[in-house]
Amino acid sequence: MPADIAFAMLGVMTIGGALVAVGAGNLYRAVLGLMLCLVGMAGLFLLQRADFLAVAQVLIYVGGVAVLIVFAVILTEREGEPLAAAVNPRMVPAALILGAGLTAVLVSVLWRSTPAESPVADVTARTLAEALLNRYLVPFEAVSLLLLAALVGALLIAKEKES
Amino acid sequence: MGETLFLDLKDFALAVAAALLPGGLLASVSALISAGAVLVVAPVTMMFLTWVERKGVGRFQDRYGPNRVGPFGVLQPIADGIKMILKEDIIPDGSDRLLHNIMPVLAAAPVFLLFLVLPFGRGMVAADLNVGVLFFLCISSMQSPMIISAGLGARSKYSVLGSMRAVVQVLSYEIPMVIVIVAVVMTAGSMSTSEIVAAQVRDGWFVLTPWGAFGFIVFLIAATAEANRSPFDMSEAESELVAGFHTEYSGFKFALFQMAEFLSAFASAGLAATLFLGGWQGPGFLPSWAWFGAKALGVYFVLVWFRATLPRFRIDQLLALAWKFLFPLSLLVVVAAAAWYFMPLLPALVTNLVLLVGGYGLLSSWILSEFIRMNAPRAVPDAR
Amino acid sequence: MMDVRSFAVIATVVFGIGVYGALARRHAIAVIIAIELMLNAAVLNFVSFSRLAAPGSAVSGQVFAVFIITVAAAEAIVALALVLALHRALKTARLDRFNMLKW
Amino acid sequence: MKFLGYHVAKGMLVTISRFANTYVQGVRRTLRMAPGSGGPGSQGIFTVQYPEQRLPVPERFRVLPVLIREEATGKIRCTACGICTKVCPTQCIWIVQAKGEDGKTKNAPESFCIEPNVCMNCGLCAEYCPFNAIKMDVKFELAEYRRQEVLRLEDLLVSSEYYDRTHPQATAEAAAAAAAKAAAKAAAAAAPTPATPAPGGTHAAG
Repeated sequence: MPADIAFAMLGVMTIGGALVAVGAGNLYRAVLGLMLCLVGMAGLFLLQRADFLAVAQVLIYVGGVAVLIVFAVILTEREGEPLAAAVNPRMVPAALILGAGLTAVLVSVLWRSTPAESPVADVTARTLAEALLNRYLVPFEAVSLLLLAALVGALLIAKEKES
Repeated sequence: MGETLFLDLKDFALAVAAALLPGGLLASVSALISAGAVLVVAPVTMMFLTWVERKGVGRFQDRYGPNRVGPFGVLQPIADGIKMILKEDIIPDGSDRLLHNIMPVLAAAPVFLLFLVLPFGRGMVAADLNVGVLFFLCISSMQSPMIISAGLGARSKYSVLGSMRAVVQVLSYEIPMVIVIVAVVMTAGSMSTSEIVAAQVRDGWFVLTPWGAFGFIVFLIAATAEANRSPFDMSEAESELVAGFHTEYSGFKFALFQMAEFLSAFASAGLAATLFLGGWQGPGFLPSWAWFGAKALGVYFVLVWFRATLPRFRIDQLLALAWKFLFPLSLLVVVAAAAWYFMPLLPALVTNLVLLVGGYGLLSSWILSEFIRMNAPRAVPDAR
Repeated sequence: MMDVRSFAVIATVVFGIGVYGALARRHAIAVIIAIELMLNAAVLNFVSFSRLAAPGSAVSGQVFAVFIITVAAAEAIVALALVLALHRALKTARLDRFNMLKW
Repeated sequence: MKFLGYHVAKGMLVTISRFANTYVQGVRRTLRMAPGSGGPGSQGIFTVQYPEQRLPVPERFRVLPVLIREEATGKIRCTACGICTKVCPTQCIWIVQAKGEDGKTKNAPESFCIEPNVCMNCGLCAEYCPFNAIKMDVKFELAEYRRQEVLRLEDLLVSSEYYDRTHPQATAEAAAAAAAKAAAKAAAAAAPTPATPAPGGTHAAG
């Protein structure tokens, strides 16, 4: 039972956070909603015994990406340009139909399926590390290269041109 | 003062619960007892720490420190708490009320989670996660969004500047800290705190190896910076930024920030004791939890000692120290740890000493010349 | 209640919300936030469906999740850098103002 | 030394030795049963535990002005000349001259008010007073539960005996000056020609 209660709370937290993230007029609040959603999702990972992923999620997203977004918000904030009413009214109906329709279709498909729950061994950090460094070594290295490229590229793009 | 005092207490509570409740809830009750112990112990620890800090800094400055309330001033934290609660709660005009009100709570709450993974004694860890150390890092990195939101919510220049500095500092110092922890995790072969302690029972304390000694120093400096403590208290530099990100907070909200700060500093001290000083192990005349407490308090005392001795850094020096000195040094520590792990003793010792002492010498002469360059008077551009 | 299906439903709902946000929001950073939501929904799906996999390859789902988180972080960095560069050029970060083909 | 941390370590050794020394000195003091702490300049803790222990107040410490009443005669020295009101930089002194029954002014104050919140404790009034009637007090514990309002004549009056007690050095100097003057006068009376013009009787001994 406690796991179910936790699941319900985390589900509410995740979806509520996501709603705040796309609904809030103030961008700071949107980032806060994103953080809430991400923390809730980390909790959902924990419920599925994916400890490492949960922790990595919080470490990277809440500690890194969310702060980065806040910095970007501060840097692009302008006096006189209201952050509120940030929704493009012409796009709202289309976006609503697409988002709601997609969700409805996927949920209905999911609801009809009958997944066979087959218990699997817990994935600990150790097994994950072994998989990453043996079977998935090439993608792992590719991702590290991608990170380096992204870092250098982001620096180049964001750097102020010397006039 | 038995070795298993606290475990016995918990077993007793569990037995009472088993008699009163249906059996299915027992696991939850056990978890609740552990969590409750953390929730009770942490604020008491915080009170004690403020007292230790003030008494210690007082002695460093040739004075008594608080000695009015209670014998040796031990009740001073309670008096402070009452004062904090009774103070007027000020919400500045133009602040974001939602952020302003929830941020103290959100900043203080994760700090309690830090104590979940610390092994306070033999078998005394509230949640023995297999990613314990990473969990600790992830919780402590959750402070930076809280700090920046608290600063932005107030809409005060001092708060914004202080919070931005704090975040930059926390992010910069997290990197050497994580890399040094990687060395420990590599050697111990696990991220679980209890297994790291077990590895030190087997192999001896990590601080006694050359790489461990250097790693301990790097960790200590990074932890000091990460806890925003003097001499790295840029984010709340009184002389420049009033109080940094919590300038606009008063009363109990301020107390919550204060508590978060003290507790995370103490948790860092506890992590240092766990990772490098052998955790709860020690000669048997004291129970294991007393050893852990003594080591953690010892590390905390070093933080107080730093605070009483060193003047504050400038923000550019602070970042230069992190990126140009601690970061390469921590990489060297990782290499040295690998050498220690794979080589026989004598070559390992030689490799370690060459790597660490040589690297330290080179890096320190470089960073010192950088500091001198940073302090050189700049050429004033022509006004024309 | 706690089978794979319910996790997948949550992931789907979050994904839908992300789709709405990515299409409807006007501020570039808000769109990035919505994209992060969608990526995270995918991560949640990978994690929950990996529990169904054959015992030998249960770890694959989590490995993919790790890759997604990493790539998403890289993507966020580059996207925010682009937003900053655009903001420097056009003095705004609203997407409907980016209506020039070159500058 | 070109090593980062060398001077840091040196400084930390200095502070930890100070830290340890407070305990060493504390034990020494306890063994010698000396109460409290040493004064400034001594080793170890030299905190003065203020309300219980006090440092002697220096005589030239000046807080608020007081008016002096002669202990022997009960007469107020002040003649309401008004010099102090003129020299007061913050203009916090207010004097009304007394009038007799016949409507003539007397050389005594009817009321003498000082606004303590305005007074900046400069002591010019005491310097300028030709009759030594106004002096600076050394009493500094002025905290009260209510905001202090204007000090009136009855609040300001202290006996000359009190002043002599709190300012022994000034009293002794004044007495010595008076004695010297008396001796000079006696010498002048003995001598055929007056050597010095008689100064105004400003330095009356208390």
